[in-house]
Amino acid sequence: MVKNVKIPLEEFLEIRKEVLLQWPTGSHPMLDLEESVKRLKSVPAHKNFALKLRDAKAKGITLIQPRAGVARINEHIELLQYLEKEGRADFLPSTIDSYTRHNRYQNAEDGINESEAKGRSLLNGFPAVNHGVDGCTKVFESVNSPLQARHGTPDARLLSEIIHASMWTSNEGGGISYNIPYAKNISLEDTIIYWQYVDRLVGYYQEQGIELNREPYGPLTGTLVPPSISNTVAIIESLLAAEQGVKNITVGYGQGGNLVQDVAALRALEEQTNSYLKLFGYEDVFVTTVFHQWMGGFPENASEAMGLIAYASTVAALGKATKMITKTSHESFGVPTKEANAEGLRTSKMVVNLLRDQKMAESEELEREITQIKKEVDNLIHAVVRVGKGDIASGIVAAFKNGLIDVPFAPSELNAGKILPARDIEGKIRILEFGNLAFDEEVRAFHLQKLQERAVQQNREISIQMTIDDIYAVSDGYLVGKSKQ
Amino acid sequence: MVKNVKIPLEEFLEIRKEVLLQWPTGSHPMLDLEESVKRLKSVPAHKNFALKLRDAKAKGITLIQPRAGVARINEHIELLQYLEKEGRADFLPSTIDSYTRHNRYQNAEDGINESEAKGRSLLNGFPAVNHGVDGCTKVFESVNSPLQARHGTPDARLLSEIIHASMWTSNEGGGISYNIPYAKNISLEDTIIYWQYVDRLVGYYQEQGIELNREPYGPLTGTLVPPSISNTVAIIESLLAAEQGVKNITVGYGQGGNLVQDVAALRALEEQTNSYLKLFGYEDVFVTTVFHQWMGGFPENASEAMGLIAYASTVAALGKATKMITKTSHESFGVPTKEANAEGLRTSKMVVNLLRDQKMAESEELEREITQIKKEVDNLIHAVVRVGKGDIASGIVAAFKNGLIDVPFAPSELNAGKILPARDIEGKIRILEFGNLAFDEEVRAFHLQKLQERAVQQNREISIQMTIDDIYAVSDGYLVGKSKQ
Amino acid sequence: MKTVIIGVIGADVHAVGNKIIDYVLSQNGYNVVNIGVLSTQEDFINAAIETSAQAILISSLYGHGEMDCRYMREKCDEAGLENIKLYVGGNIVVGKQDFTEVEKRFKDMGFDRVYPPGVKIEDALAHLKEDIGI
Amino acid sequence: MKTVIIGVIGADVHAVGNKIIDYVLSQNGYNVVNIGVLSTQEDFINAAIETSAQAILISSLYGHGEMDCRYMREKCDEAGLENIKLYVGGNIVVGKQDFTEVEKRFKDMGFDRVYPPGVKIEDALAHLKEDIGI
Ligand code: B12
Ligand code: B12
Repeated sequence: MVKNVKIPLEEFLEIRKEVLLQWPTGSHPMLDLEESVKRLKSVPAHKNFALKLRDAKAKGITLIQPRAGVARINEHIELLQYLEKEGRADFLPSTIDSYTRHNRYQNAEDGINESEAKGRSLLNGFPAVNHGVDGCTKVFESVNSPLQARHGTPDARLLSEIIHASMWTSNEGGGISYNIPYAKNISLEDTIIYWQYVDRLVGYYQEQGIELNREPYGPLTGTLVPPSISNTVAIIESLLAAEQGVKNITVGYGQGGNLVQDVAALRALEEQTNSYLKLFGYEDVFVTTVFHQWMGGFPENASEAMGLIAYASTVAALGKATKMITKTSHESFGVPTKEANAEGLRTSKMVVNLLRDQKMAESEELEREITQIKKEVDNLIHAVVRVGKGDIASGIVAAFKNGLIDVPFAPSELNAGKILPARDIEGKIRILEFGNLAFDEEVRAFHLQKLQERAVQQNREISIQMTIDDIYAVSDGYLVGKSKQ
Repeated sequence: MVKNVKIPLEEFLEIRKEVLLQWPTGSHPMLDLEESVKRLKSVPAHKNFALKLRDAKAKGITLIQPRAGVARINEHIELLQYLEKEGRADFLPSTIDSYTRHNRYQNAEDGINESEAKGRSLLNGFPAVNHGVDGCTKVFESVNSPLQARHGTPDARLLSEIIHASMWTSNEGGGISYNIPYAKNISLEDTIIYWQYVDRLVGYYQEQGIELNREPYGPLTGTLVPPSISNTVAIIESLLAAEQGVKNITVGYGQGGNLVQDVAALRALEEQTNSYLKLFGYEDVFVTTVFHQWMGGFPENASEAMGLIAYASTVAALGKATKMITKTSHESFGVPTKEANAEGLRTSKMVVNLLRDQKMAESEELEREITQIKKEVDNLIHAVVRVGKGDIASGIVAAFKNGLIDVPFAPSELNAGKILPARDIEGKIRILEFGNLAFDEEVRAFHLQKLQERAVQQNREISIQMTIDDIYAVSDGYLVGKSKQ
Repeated sequence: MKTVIIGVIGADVHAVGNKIIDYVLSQNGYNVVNIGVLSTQEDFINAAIETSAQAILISSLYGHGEMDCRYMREKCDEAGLENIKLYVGGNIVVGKQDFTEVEKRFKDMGFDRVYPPGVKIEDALAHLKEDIGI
Repeated sequence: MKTVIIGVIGADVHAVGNKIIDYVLSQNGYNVVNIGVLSTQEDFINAAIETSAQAILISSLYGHGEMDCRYMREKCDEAGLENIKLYVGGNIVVGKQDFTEVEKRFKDMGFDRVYPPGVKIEDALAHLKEDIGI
């Protein structure tokens, strides 16, 4: 059974040998740990993700990062350089393709070859494992900003080895957040163990004096996820990472839509991540937040998409997120061109810059939402600790099995899939079907009351139709779904 | 001397005869008042500006309106239809060209002819007087939304006669707001008298049971105008309009940049317009607010411009403005194409729709700003009443002469031009040089204290360089100007 | 009652649309067999054989649709499903491409109906009725 | 000290840039004669004659610049200002037009320097120094 315990070094090194055998690029000499420590130590501060985040946090500003990745190295470099220069991105990503995410390296190889043949990317991301340390290092050396792998990979051990050895100083993901929304039936025990390995690798580098950043993936399915559910997952993954020695963590949250609820979620997330880290005895972890621009279905119209992107940027800035992940006007169609990507960045940058000296005013409404989210998170984490008999790793596995924690619209069969979210009349995300979710009576009553208010105002029933209307609403240009007569 | 007194009907009709002689189109038979009353009564509710505003106000939503006007009729109609259909504009404008604004109808005629010859508009707006009732009626009949003239005309009497007779149900402007920012040395007495005429015309129609909307022009010079100064002008113009019998008034405010200050300004504007109307005995005036997207220098980059536009829309929606005037990504270059104009509208619409069910939470900071603005407005209006010995019309003339009211960066020589505004560290507009502005000691001390905070944080002196940096700041992508070393 | 197979092909995990398609088609009187995300061509074909389905509605969102759908028609033929209707929709190629061309590519592969991004399942109900009835 | 005439031509009331130009050129050692907004060609020319100015910097923001600036060079010649430098800047035409073409139009009219939107007065200091010194 999985436990939240630091992997002993020897054990780690044993597993490591196997991991490196998963694909030929794993046997590259630069994957020797002493070699990569040396290389990572040579990374200048402005290209180190962890340090640039510390700096931004000190200044109280919001930095921006796009999503981007294509099959071929040179095209990928060109893309990143363009986003850095024309888009003024502060952080660069390499979004990994879906075959690599499922460890189907042979499919990825075919995709690269076919892309070479057709002269356009047939993969939806950058196949970092296939390109190996040489390719990834070349990417690192071609840009001036810190690099991060962004993916959705249940078993990202080889991928993580390769990117860090290539001086990429951040890695997104986690054993829960890269399983439940990204897989159908991969065991949660397994993915937690895989990600303990990934975190242990970062912990190893930390022991050598190299600070790397880790970012649990916040938005989960990106679709009407109640803040307390995604915050709980982020906090648990932070605790798991901290146990393995990670010291620089960015917790994430995907825009829900209501300004106050979103700022409250960011504030609650940062405060509770810090306080739970302390509670569990991890003292010196540096925590920042990342806000994801709207993760659900986008409007087709480019101008509407830009409106949504700019509104999201307003929320991130007022909520004082340290980083924001941007979207583009192509979102509803497909992987964006570099021009569309840079446009999204520029719009986002304009807004966060305009708002850099402002934050959301303290108000009763904000205070109430923060308290509400914290109370719900406490409910959920309490349940995890209880069913794990004090161990959060085994606890989270059991909590998912019993539906005590439940993520809406997740593809995973390990997820109960019993809860149904819907918006209240102000657009705040609430829950109408709780399944077995570990919310106490008071919390449930609050949610139902809020939905009841909407039902009355909209003159309709509380039902799954609310949920469906709300899923379509934003791409149709509204936040709160309207009932069709 | 000008007085705030309703023009007796006979006197009005006398002046009217002269007004109609100013240009040949003034002798059109449809300018017979009985004729136009009949025509205006036939306007359906959805094409009446005043009624559509009442409806929006009841629903608590923000409707949108572009700026648009070209020289030739058919091109103008095509433009408006496009903005209605592709841009989803709720209200339509006809922005009037600068020659017409200065009553240079012969120049305008030349501009029309030259535009016909070259096949592109050489005028910066629609020359409504030259096109006359026939042309303007054709415009009205070609669209499905209420129409308004938007201009900047010190003497708009003939223009107003023509547009209302053509069933345009709203008119922007005022004797102060269309003088000080739009002229160099036209007497304020004169322009107030001209606009009393324009309001009296609306009052006349009101007496016949036809509700027309009037909109004092809020943003003035659009450049670092402290909210209390523009709000004061809007309130004074509302009082002047109400005296002439206007019953449906939309007071305007141009985005300043700081979210809380802007929402506070909108709130204070609506509340004080209503309360001063009551105080001066005008009981049944229906008041709404209009928010102008950023009126100062725009960024050149189109994506950045869109970010600014969307941010402005967020402010309008959270401030519950009933109407918003939109800008475009071409703003810094020139009069926009219809496509760019529609894009600005769609982005704006997306944001106000997303936020339709949200408003800014009550907070101490908001409350404080509202109180501050109201206190300053009370100072200024008190001064006007005092120097006018109870009459606000002669009072405002004297107040401008003495610099008791002073608009920054205005071209008019009637304006003292002694005050210098600058932003505080959160981007709120404050004043560093007061000239003779009628602020009491407490208010002045507050402004200086706020600027002192900025000076300390930015490690610089309070000086005109702050003002200049702030003027450039937004087009450079910031709100609070940074000092160059 | 007509039976339709729905699911998301390849290494694709986009589950939201799939859940809505399930709900909407069921509400509209179809017997919906949902094989979910991460489904192979074989999964679709086996389900269609087992349930004697009239149509297979493939979703592909993540961009690899072009690769994942190749030879689907041939495999159906091979399995004796010569008459089954094949629909595909979602975001079936990488990036924003000219849709007339994309449609042609998929029709050449033997698909009966090909949908661009932004088409909701509600919009396809009429076609389904036309092709297989209710 | 060199003298320059600044002002905004035609029925144009955009005053903000004009005030900044005044401030910046003065700070940079020029004797600035500011005739303000709503100025005619004659206003510029009279001011230049009166003050023996080396350059006239015309601002036009509102879009009618093309019409307002016609024959300015000829009128200067007529007034004996053959050697005066003529600059124009702001938003000198209606709409977003290709600037190379716009520049040509104004150069053909006899302007020495023509500036596109977005050029700040600070950016033109070097030209002024080159053309007339400080
Ligand atoms: C939410 C989302 C996610 C969530 C999914 C959560 C989950 N497990 O469901 C998360 C964040 C996990 C995710 C991950 C990824 N995503 Co994603 N995602 C989206 C997003 C924003 C919305 C999808 C959605 O739920 N829409 C709402 C539902 C109701 O609509 P729908 O899915 O389109 O389905 C409707 C219609 O399309 C139609 N329909 C669908 N199928 C069919 C079939 C037939 C026959 C018919 C008639 C109709 C039909 O009916 C449905 C109901 O009305 C889209 C972009 C967008 N559309 O705005 C990107 C998008 C689909 N994702 C994309 C990508 C690339 C990815 C990733 C590879 C990379 C990444 N960004 O992290 C991974 C892929 C993981 C994997 N292996 O599949 C790309 C695909 C690119 C392309 N095709 O060129 C998109 C288009 C975004 C983009 N522009 O880059 N994603
Ligand atoms: C503020 C503003 C107004 C204010 C002006 C207040 C006032 N009295 O000053 C108000 C609201 C009253 C206004 C009115 C109008 N405006 Co106006 N306005 C603007 C805006 C937003 C900013 C101008 C500004 O102050 N910029 C900041 C200053 C510091 O920069 P600047 O003026 O560009 O000057 C700098 C440089 O250009 C350069 N420069 C200027 N001249 C010269 C000359 C030389 C030789 C050199 C080297 C450099 C140089 O140096 C200056 C300092 O660095 C611009 C659009 C923009 N730029 O974003 C539109 C804009 C100039 N306005 C426009 C128009 C059409 C109008 C109106 C006709 C219609 C309307 N919208 O109501 C009226 C015209 C009234 C009239 N008769 O002139 C158009 C012009 C269109 C075109 N050329 O195609 C613009 C471009 C907006 C648009 N895209 O439609 N406006």
